[in-house]
Amino acid sequence: MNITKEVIQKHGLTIEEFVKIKDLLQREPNILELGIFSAMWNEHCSYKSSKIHLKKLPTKNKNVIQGPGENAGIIDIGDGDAIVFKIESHNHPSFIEPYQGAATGVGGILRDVFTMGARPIALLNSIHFGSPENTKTRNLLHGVVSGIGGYGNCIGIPTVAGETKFNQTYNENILVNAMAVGLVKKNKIFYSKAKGIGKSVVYVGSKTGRDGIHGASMASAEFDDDSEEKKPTVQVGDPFTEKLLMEACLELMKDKSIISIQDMGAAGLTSSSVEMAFKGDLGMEINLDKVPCREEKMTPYEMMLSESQERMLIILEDGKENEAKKIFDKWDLDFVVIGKTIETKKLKLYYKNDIVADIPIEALSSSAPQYERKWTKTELPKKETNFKNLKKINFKESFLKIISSSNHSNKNWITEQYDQMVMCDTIQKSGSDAAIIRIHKKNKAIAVAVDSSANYCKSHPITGGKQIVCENWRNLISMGAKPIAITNCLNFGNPENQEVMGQFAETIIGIKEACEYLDYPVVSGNVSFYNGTNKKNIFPTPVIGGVGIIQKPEKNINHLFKEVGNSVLLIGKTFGHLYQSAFSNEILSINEGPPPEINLINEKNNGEFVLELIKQNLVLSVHDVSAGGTIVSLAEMSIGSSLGVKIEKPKNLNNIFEYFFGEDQGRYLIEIDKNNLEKVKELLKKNNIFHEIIGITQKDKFELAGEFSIDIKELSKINNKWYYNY
Amino acid sequence: MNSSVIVFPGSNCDRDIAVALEKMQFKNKLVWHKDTNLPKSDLIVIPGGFSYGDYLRSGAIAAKSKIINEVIKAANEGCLVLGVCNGFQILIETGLLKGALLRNKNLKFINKDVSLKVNSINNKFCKKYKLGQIIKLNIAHNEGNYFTNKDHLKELEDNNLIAFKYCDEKGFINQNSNPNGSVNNIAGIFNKNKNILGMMPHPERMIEKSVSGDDGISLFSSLLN
Amino acid sequence: MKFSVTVTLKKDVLDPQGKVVQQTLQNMGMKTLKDLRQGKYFEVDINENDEKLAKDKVDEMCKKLLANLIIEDFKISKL
Amino acid sequence: MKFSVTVTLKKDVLDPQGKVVQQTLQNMGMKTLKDLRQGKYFEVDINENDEKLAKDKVDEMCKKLLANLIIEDFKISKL
Ligand SMILES: Nc1ncnc2c1ncn2[C@@H]1O[C@H](COP(=O)(O)OP(=O)(O)O)[C@@H](O)[C@H]1O
Ligand SMILES: [Mg+2]
Repeated sequence: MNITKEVIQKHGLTIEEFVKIKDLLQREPNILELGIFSAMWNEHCSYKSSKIHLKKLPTKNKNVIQGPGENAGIIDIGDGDAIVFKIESHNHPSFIEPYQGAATGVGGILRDVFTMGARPIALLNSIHFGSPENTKTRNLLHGVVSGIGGYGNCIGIPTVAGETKFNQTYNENILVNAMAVGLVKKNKIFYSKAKGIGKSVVYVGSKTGRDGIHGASMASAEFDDDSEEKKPTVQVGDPFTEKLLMEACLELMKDKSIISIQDMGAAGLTSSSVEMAFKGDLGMEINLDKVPCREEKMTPYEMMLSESQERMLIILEDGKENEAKKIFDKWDLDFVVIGKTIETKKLKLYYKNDIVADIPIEALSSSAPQYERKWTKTELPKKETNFKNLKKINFKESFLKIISSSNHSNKNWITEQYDQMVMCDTIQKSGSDAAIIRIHKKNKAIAVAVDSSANYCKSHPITGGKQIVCENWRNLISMGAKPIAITNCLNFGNPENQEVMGQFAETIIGIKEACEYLDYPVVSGNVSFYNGTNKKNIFPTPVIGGVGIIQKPEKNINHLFKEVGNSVLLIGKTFGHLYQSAFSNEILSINEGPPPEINLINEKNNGEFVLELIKQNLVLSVHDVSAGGTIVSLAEMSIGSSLGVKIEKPKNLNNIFEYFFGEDQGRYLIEIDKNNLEKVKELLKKNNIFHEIIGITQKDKFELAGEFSIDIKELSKINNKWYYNY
Repeated sequence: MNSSVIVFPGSNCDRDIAVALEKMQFKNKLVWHKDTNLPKSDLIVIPGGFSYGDYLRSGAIAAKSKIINEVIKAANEGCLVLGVCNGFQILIETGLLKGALLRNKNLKFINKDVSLKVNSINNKFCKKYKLGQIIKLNIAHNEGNYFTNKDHLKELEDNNLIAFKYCDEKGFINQNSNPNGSVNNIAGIFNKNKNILGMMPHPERMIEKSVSGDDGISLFSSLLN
Repeated sequence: MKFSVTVTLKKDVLDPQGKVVQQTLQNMGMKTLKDLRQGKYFEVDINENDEKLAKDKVDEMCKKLLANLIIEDFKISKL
Repeated sequence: MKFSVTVTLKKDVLDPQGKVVQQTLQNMGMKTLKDLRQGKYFEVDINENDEKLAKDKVDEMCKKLLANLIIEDFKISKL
């Protein structure tokens, strides 16, 4: 096959990149080699536009065992246990085929976690759809939710937390990010770095088909009007086979026969073999005749670029082949030695006794292009709207409209489609600020949550970046967990656009500042660029997934009110910031102005104080204040607990909308037992923590004194109906 | 008491139910589906999950496995057999229990805590419950919509062969308290001899008050002697 | 030799899936849709020269696995 | 007017269900079984007198709901 300009373009490579390939090879590549380069050099595998920015993120603290650079990050949780976790995007495939796209997204992230020797114990997801009025949205929502559930439920790992948002910016490009969390013994962690020459390279799992040929390149190209044509590349997930693969791998890992192991994710056999060889500073030889194929007459090109799911590559210690094969036979899975490690640092592929590709490993990895793309700053938007004069707006109606809107409605419709209880260690299912998963057979737990806020990030990326880290941190604190580390999925538009690149660079600056201040490092993550269509980019949407430790899970608290007659305190100062708020968006249809400011000092003080109160058993329930403001958070504490609250307007209140809908950061609502109130007040004073007593819990009624009162059952109905009616 | 939990490829509540049995002092063994010998057991449990991916019909393929012949033999000799969720579906496919488990009426997977009314206590499985007691267990299934013909339904009702019915918190049994469309709100049934129980809700998920609830304990403790 | 097999629920067995699909279609504006039942379809390729023998084999597959005769009927056609 | 609709996975698309069913049948002793693919089947009854019009309606149903054209093909026949 002739390598024309068109062929090069179809492979997502620029002419300059092609020239570089020829330089590195000192000759023209053949089409197989070109395919391999295109897979390794695309944005998804090479991080060519993002690397220089990602390097800025803090990646260490005293709990971190493994930061970015492996299949997933790892933190120490004591007692010889460690938690492995990572988040990854499957945006483009999910837009094309929502069920399979979302399902294979879950499958992929699970492999990243069990590859490291961990048994997955929880799944999370962050999903973003276009506006509900968009005709595609309903199908996409249904497909994605059942795909996520279909995979997780079948394999038997509880899906315990997530977030679902609607915004017109995702009309033509939805976001599906999946996060997996696993548990491993600290001394039983497996890595992808190859070691030793002449070791067997083994292919295990499903057979290779023509699935998703060039999926990784697809994930790095914008949609355009003929994205229809790209459709056949969608992969079909087989959670049943993944379950077998997971059990077989974990069984093999009990023994000492694995040198290194790597899942075949994006760019399949190509990226897994190159990554293992590159990390081990050696080469690899593969005999493609041996690759188990599902279809007849598959070409080397197809085998190397197939993205068939549920496959792994393993490098074995000498002489362990038979023992290992027995385990895979038991689970009815393919197990084939397809090659070996070699001293020459090359990827050498053989097919029908010919050498069909011969590429220096470095050319595919460390020599891949890296770009310092141009970017522009986003100025802090001015405060133009005047929110002082809202006389015509009815407070109660606005409040009810917000809690019955797509974005703020109860998500039961979704979470009931996920098995949240399998494995029997789910102490807190989704619905609270974070989920709590017990460490099996131990009196210890972790809290996990994912967060994003695209409106804030769009308005001002540095502040937005800080804000999501803080919000995620707050969510873990609210469950009584000490936040340890995060993973992040950075969903952005086209990086060749300077404004988008600027959003990316500045979001990272924001994330970095917050992570450093809170000692909350990044241990893994994923970048998804080219989200958008025909030059219209999505709002910058970084998603943060956090993990925290709970030492004594039996004292567990959540956001639900516990008793009648208790005081509810608002911790943190309210300024009444309405720009970019749910109120401004949903009620006034105003999307301008800056996001709420982040004050890291207050954030940390308030959070640590709340955590201390929880530790000392002085609070009954905790909820952070986020989108929708205080009134929405209070409503959430009522709904589900069936306990109401009588909210008192603070003295000197001049704008009820600003006070109750304002989205100022660093705030928590806490319920204090009557008998502990004095003690808590003293502590607040001693620690100089700003607070107000905002209400008293009561039976049945959710009430704002002097404004309105509504029955909890009624409120709950209003909050529940959106999904069921959509 | 000796118990055996049968593990099929795709079972995923095997560990959960083993933990529950061990907690209740059963001497439990996990039995791999390719085994042809069943250890001597007083109780055989077929756990929940997605045996063979639930492909074709849930439970259909597991019902053709080698070990199932041993289970059928033991069951016919009077051994106690408990099938939970996918285990219930498998028991139906083997013919040990009659009827069918169709797709949930809303065609969606449903995971939630449900209220159940204990409908029959004159048997080895439920004797520690009170008749009419309302308990809370967790369901998690796609195909739990129990269906059977009129004659069999009558037989089930007349002979006290319905173990649990879905109800609301106050105990009312009606369409609103029926999560999946099951005929007569049936959540679990016995065979004629009452040595086999198939049920969609998961008792093993409710054995600890501090985690999720403990209404499942009485089922296991009933079996103990 | 190739056969197609269709497996359908017996008339008196409720078909929740078909019912929901029918409702969805009707909600989408297909007013003339009277009834819809959902079943399964298999394409079976079998190494056998004798048609009668082959068909018998497929029949056996249906009875032993593909269909649950308590609630389902099946039909085999040569392709 | 009644039609049957079969929906099958496109040729190169993985059919995890069919694969497991095929293996099971082979394990059960059906040695001559070469290949098995699983699909969906619908029986559609439609209130329409004109066959062409009726078929067009069914075609529309397939495209809009019954089949996922990205991974599946469908076929309509009059019953
Ligand atoms: N936004 C990010 N922040 C930190 N680390 C990242 C980020 N994106 C990717 N990484 C890290 O880069 C490495 C390669 O990522 P990726 O190619 O997505 O992994 P995989 O090959 O497992 O899919 C991983 O270790 C990942 O954790
Ligand atoms: Mg990986």
